[in-house]
Amino acid sequence: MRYLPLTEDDRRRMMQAIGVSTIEELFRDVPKDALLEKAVDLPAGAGELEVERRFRQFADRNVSPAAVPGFLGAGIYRHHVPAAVDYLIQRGEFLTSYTPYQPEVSQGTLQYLFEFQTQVALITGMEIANASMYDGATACAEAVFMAGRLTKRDRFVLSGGLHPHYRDVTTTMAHFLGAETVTPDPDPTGREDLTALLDDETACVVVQNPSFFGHVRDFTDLAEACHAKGALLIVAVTEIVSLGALKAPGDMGADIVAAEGQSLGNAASFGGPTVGLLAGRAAHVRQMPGRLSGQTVDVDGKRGYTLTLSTREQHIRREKATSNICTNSGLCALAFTIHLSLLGENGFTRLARLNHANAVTLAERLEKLPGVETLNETFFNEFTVRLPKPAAVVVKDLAERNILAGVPVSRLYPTRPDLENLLLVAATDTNTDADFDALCDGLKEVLS
Amino acid sequence: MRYLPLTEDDRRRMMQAIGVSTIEELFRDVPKDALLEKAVDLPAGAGELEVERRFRQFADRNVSPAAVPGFLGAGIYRHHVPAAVDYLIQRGEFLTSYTPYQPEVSQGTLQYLFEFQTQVALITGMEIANASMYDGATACAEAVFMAGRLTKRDRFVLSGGLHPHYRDVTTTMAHFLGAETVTPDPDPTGREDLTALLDDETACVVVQNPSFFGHVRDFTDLAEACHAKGALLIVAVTEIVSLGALKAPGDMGADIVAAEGQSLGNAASFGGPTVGLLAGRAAHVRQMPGRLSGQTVDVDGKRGYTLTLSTREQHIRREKATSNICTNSGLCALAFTIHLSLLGENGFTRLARLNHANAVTLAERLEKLPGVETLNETFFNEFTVRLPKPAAVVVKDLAERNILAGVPVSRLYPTRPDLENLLLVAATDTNTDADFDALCDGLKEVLS
Amino acid sequence: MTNRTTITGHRGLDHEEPLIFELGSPENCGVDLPEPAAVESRLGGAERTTPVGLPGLSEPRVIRHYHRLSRQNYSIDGGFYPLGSCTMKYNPRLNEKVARLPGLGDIHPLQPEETVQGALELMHTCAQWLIALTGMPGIALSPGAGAQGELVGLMTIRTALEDRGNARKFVLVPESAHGTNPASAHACGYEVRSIPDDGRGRVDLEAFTAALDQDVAALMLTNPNTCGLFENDIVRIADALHDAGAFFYCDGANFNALVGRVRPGDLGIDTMHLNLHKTFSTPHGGGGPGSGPVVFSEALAPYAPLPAVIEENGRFRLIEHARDSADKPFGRVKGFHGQFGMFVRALSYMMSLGSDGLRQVSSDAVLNANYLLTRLSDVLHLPFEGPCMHEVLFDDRSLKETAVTTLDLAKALLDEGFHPMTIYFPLVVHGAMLMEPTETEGKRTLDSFIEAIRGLVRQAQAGEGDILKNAPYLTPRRRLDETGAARRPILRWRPEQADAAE
Amino acid sequence: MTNRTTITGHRGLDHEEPLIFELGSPENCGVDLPEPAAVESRLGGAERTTPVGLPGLSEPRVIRHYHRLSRQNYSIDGGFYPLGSCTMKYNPRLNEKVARLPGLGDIHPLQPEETVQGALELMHTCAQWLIALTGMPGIALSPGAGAQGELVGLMTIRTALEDRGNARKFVLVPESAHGTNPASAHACGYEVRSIPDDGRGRVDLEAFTAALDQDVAALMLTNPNTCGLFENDIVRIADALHDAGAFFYCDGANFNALVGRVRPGDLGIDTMHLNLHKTFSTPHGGGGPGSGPVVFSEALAPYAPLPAVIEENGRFRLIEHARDSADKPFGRVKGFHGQFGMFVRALSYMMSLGSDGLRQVSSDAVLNANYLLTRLSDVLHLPFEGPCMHEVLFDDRSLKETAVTTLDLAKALLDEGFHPMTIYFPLVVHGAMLMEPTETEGKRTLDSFIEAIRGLVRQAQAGEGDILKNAPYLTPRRRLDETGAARRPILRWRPEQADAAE
Ligand SMILES: Cc1ncc(COP(=O)(O)O)c(C=O)c1O
Ligand SMILES: Cc1ncc(COP(=O)(O)O)c(C=O)c1O
Repeated sequence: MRYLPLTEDDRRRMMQAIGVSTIEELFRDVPKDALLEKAVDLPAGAGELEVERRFRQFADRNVSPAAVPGFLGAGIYRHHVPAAVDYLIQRGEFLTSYTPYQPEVSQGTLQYLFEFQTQVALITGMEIANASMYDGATACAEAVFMAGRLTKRDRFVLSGGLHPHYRDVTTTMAHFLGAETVTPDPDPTGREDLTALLDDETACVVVQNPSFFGHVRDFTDLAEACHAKGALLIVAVTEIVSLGALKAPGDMGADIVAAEGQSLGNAASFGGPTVGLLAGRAAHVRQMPGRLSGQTVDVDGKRGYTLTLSTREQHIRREKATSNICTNSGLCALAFTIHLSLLGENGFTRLARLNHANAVTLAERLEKLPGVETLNETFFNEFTVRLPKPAAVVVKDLAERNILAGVPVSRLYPTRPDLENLLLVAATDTNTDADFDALCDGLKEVLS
Repeated sequence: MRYLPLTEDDRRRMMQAIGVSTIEELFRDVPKDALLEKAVDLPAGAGELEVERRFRQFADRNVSPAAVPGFLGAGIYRHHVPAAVDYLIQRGEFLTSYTPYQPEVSQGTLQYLFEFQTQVALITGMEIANASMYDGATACAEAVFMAGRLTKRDRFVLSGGLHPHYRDVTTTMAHFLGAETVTPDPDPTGREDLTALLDDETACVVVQNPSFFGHVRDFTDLAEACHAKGALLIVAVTEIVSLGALKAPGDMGADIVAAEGQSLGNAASFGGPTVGLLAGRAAHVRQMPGRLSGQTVDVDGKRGYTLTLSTREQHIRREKATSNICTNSGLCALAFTIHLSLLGENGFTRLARLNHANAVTLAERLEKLPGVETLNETFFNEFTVRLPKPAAVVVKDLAERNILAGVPVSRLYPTRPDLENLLLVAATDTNTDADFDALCDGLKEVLS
Repeated sequence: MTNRTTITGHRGLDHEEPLIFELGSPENCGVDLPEPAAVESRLGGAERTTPVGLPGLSEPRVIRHYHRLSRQNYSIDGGFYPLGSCTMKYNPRLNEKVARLPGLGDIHPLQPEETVQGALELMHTCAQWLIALTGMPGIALSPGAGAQGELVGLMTIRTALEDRGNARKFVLVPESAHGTNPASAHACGYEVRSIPDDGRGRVDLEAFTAALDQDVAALMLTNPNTCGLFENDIVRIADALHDAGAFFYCDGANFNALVGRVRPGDLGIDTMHLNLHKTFSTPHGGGGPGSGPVVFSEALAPYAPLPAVIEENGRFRLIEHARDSADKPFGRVKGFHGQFGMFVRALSYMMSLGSDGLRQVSSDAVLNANYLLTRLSDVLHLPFEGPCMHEVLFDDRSLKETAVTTLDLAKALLDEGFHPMTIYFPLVVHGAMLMEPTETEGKRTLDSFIEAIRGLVRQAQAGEGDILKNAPYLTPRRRLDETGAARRPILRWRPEQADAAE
Repeated sequence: MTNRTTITGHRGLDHEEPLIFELGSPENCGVDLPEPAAVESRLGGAERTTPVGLPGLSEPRVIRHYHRLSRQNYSIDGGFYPLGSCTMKYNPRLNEKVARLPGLGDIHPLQPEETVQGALELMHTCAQWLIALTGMPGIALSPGAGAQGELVGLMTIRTALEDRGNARKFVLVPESAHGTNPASAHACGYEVRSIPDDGRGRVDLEAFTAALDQDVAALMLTNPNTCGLFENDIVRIADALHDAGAFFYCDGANFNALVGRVRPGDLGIDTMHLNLHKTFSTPHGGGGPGSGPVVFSEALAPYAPLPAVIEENGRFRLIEHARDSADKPFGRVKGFHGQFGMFVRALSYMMSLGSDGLRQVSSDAVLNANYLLTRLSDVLHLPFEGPCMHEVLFDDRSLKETAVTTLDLAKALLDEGFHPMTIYFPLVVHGAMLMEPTETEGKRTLDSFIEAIRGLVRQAQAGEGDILKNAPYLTPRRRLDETGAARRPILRWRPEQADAAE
């Protein structure tokens, strides 16, 4: 077996050294009848070629968005990731290292996390950021509980424009903590006003920008309203590239930013793994969950980095920790930070403009199609259109024509007939005019 | 431009330091009218995504042998290469280093070359091997000239069973050196006898095993005949995997082995780059071309490796060098040696048996088809079949059915009507029973 | 004369590497993007008007930056990494390859179901393997890592209890448990009752029985536990829990000791998470991403969270909403469908090894750990008698007479080219050293590690402890001022700071 | 205290790594292959009957072995690599990616033409770019590297001359030429006449004219030459050659100085090779593979070797045999169709940069070299006045009064984290140091290199030369006994040796 270096001879000699004559003797603490005498009833091992063939079969039964015009978003976006990223993250020193608990031999990881934290703080306009969460949805939930700890309140207002998964995860987790979540109905036109839901018990209000339906807003007023009530404003961002073109949440007065970082450096990968971003105010750092890499010096006085403030964390604080998170998204954070280092100021802002320009181009074309109506006055690279038929049907018809037309809102809100005809359409840097032609032509066909 | 780190500001400051105000001043030695004022008339630069799209277009206009049943060989073979190989050879420390001229910071390259040399010596049954040549064909030519220098003769006998490219390259190069090459007609039945062509002027006889037509032979007698005439026996090997199942050339009395190493670790890559292997007797080392890594110690007494015996080479000996070769096939040699390290004794011999078993299975099936005749009594993983029609036509018809049936001998011998109906068919570890079914069914169809 | 100082600060192949912020210039850019079409902005006045402040670097400089950083890391690829409780086994490259196949790496989670039948089948197949290996009928694939798996296990328990009418109040957690256990209990709204060990490194049955009342929702037990020992009273424990109407949560971080040999379902366990990044070889990646699927007994399976994959007449369906479920899912804990990329890798690993191979995995892992136990127990003190399972726990008693601590020994191992074992965990012994060799290390490596430990202990005992106390010397950085880091946290680069640092 | 010795011999992240032969055991295997079907052997009695003697290693151990070896290498990715004449520029990862696309990386060279139209188009496109950049109408893509390109150039010349009736006897080669030039001339059946330089680092025109007679087949001239200087009499030289009925071969190894700015075809050159692994960014790979396409003037193009790719009505054809060629190809020099994988990479590089970008390449390469020239010429002696082109040549005069040599300075640079420049080449100056920074290095890197050189020269001149003479100290190995290696060559591992070494 190619992964197992012990030879039969090694095993014999080692058992001899230990003083046993069978492996079973080492399992003597296992109840006899629980010790399987034979291998579990599963297929035998296979060589690389055979395994690879099997996975190619799996892959061949999927439609790869690389191969067809695609307009899916709703929290996961297809951007071009430079080849350098995937090479670098596969270097064994990054891929096969553990959490940097021994900083003397983990400066590589610790330094990139420090750089990552700085980049996340910069693009969100916040003071500090942590070293990653599982994903945007869990980052959102953690942000909410962080706000709860900071305000010592447990009423959470979650915008209807928040991604349904983010809402569900937050509500689910809040339920077990006995907290109250207020979840106004989604308003696909983006005119939701949350100030009315603020009260003196409110820990925080969570909005998403751009919203699930694509609307872009300046939440400065809402931030002020929150602060007036002693509540915090949490801004969720599912499309991090938008921050290259939009006012940063920090500049709107956000207290915490919870975001999905997949768009930079990371493939869609059927939705996971991705990387959750969490940024906030320096004063709140002791209530922030997750790992933090901090700058320090070694005994020779050389600058170096180490995990720090771990008294917030479960391995020190146990049940009093800020979160139970342990393993997070190190390698996805690495992909994120490499991609953003490649982009730099110019690339990041241009990438955002390119996405916006492509989306505007597509929106303008779709707006011209009979029966198709855009609901968005504002958007970044994704918007909502109303179709004359259920969007799921249209998407299915177009999939048969090898077009991945977008995400039907009903996929996430199956119980809301009023949203049934709505389709979320995203356009990114990877879309071409030919893609737009295909979508427009396809739509015309299936709608006629 | 993503590959260029100098900013406009850097350029300005550097020009200032140098004391020029335009770049053109630095080109002052170039004749005025040869200095282009504008960029050459070629497309403008492009981003990664655009370039990648273009290459996908190129790729899409080819039939990938990964996607269809394929039986091509004739010097390039498709074997499964473990994923570890391609990862390791892409590590920057291997990929982006130069020839190890500074051994203190090149021990990685030097040690794997030393290991490579040992492996090549072991599998060929020879005493020593060099650190690689361009490919099998040029290795063959270099082996011939090495024999010429060793024997101080310049008459070279090249078997008709030698791969036509190896013959052509050797003959072409020999021509410019004023040497005589004797090239008997190819005998697709593998019954060629070369002893008659030996004379006292003969520097060497070159045979291939398995031959171009697939025949396997024991050349011990021929070696003795050569040695009796003061000539050397050179054995060429185009399918290095065969050495896992066949008697090593060294054990047959070969003096030099020239081989193509592509089969281990290296993709087909439309025929290049690959890796030429050259092995021989220790006593002949000073006439051997190409680089050699040798063991030594450093000033602290630690074992280390360095390029050695470079007085054979062009950068020291100039026109008196054993060859003009400089850059060779380092990275392909690395892929080769990693693959062989993974295989080890058991894997290498089993891989060979697997190839042979697959080829025998296929041959037995083809032999049952009406009108199809195998010419080989012996073979390793490739053999010659006689079809009732020109092989090129059959291959073309099968290609239209998405089967890459093999190599028509006429592709390499277009002027030989007697060979027109012959097809070379190879089966390797990558072929499945389904492939065999496809080929047999396809053949039945196109031959009926 | 290797204490030679250099002009550049670099040392041969070891380069000092500044932060990207110190290297970059706003002008530089490592990507070439087309000029965006001129369109009328639809950003509605929320445009960014200030620079982000990101440094720009050319592609070559970016490659060099991360190349150099990577070289400052220890890794499994580079050497022995016997971190107890972490299962630092070899991460096959084949897994990385298949995870990147077009049609697997690039598919969108919200594509129409008909366009992702292969992905759903893959998830289903992965689930079936895990179910077969654990002997437990239900599964939730979605948790992001082990800790989230724990939470999901507890949430499921809580939901089942609520369904019965009483969520109860306490979760029992042994003192030796990983910190995530109590933290997860807390995040699930439970209070923790700590259970001491019995002096043999196992749960104190008496204390356990005493703590087990009608307010107890569950016990969270790691098995083999974090002392590397199999809880040999496990069936009794399970029975007691069930008799008390409580559930049995098993922390499956140590499943590498059991895979292919023991099915937790046969031990009376109700729910358990699996760390795919431990037992199933998906890479740790410097701290994630992981993946923590949770398996369930019949009793709990109906309450498992969404999403779920089911097969219906050869077609695979993704259940994303409660209304499409035949069961009573408690909700959702993660965006989309879980760590799909890790399912790909774990399944590739399982298929490569197959049922025989996986059984050999646990055998060899346990053999390797016991070999360390045998060869080291004369120089390091074994707090609990063996045999151990896949990891062996020592304490610092043999260093007591010396000035050397567990930490010093760990740091000295860094100089010797080894990553240290886990130290100071579990908390139940003094100066804990928890060594988990895994099955992907050969005897030669173990022998060399053993020699190093023996030599270092000898040095410590021979009064040469200073070498250990000042170690490491040979690493990219020496001991770091962690207290200073925490006292005055610097968590990001700032332009001012750079000036100050000059 | 970094001269600390360790028990294992490893030093932190730097592992001592034995040979695979010392690590492996015959039992181990890093691949799992199915059992071959039982068939009747057709090997006809030539079966292998003795073991090969290969060591077996598990996959994890193989990964670790090469991982560790790699870490003992210097590389462009890791640092500045100013090897003159080698053009160690950044190797884009995009090139590696596209070269591995299914349909490019895996196609077989003898597939039917209709199934490889994309590959042929790619080769044709690559050829067209090279033709446009050199201004020369003919091309042979097949040579395996630069040296083979030289040989092909000369063979083409010889064939053309033979076609005229007289192959002639001599090839003129400047003393500063790379060793491959005379070696190639010899391999083409010519004798070499050496031409000295004129004291300005260029060909001595008088000596050249004197050597140029009716027996001369060609001049091989590197331009810019190996002193980093443009041969400013090049047009006169070309004319003289043509007047004498000889041809002008240009060694294009230094084309990085000219690309996009000067077309060799405009200078009267008849044939020139291009090193795709230099100017066109394909990786050097520790010594290859390279690729050395050759371009030709009208006069020589018909004699170029096979194969060739042509376009006919949008279809691409591969000419593999003389009978299919409209011209008079002299034969074949390499198996199949050349280094296809390198054409992919080079074309990806050219398309990425485009015509403007390529022009910027030569500008920046020349600017960087002149910056080094300016900033170093007060501490190192410049044998020939500048401006230089893409590389700058110093000699060792400024070290004369010290005990330090060019070699010592080079070795000391290793400690400083730099790869040294090319040393002792070209042969025309004493203690040559040839520095080629390339365009993919930024000013900051150059400044740091400059400071290191300045500091080291200062040390040498301040009588601290021992530090340099004993350098390097900080590399995986210190100076190696090369004389011993050549005197008693050990070129392979042998079992006996291992025993002896214990
Ligand atoms: C025993 C134990 N339980 C739980 C965990 C948490 O798992 P994860 O890091 O995947 O969240 C760990 C991880 O180190 C562990 O060792
Ligand atoms: C000037 C010059 N000519 C020719 C060559 C030979 O090229 P290659 O190594 O590609 O054979 C080199 C390579 O170093 C060179 O520098």
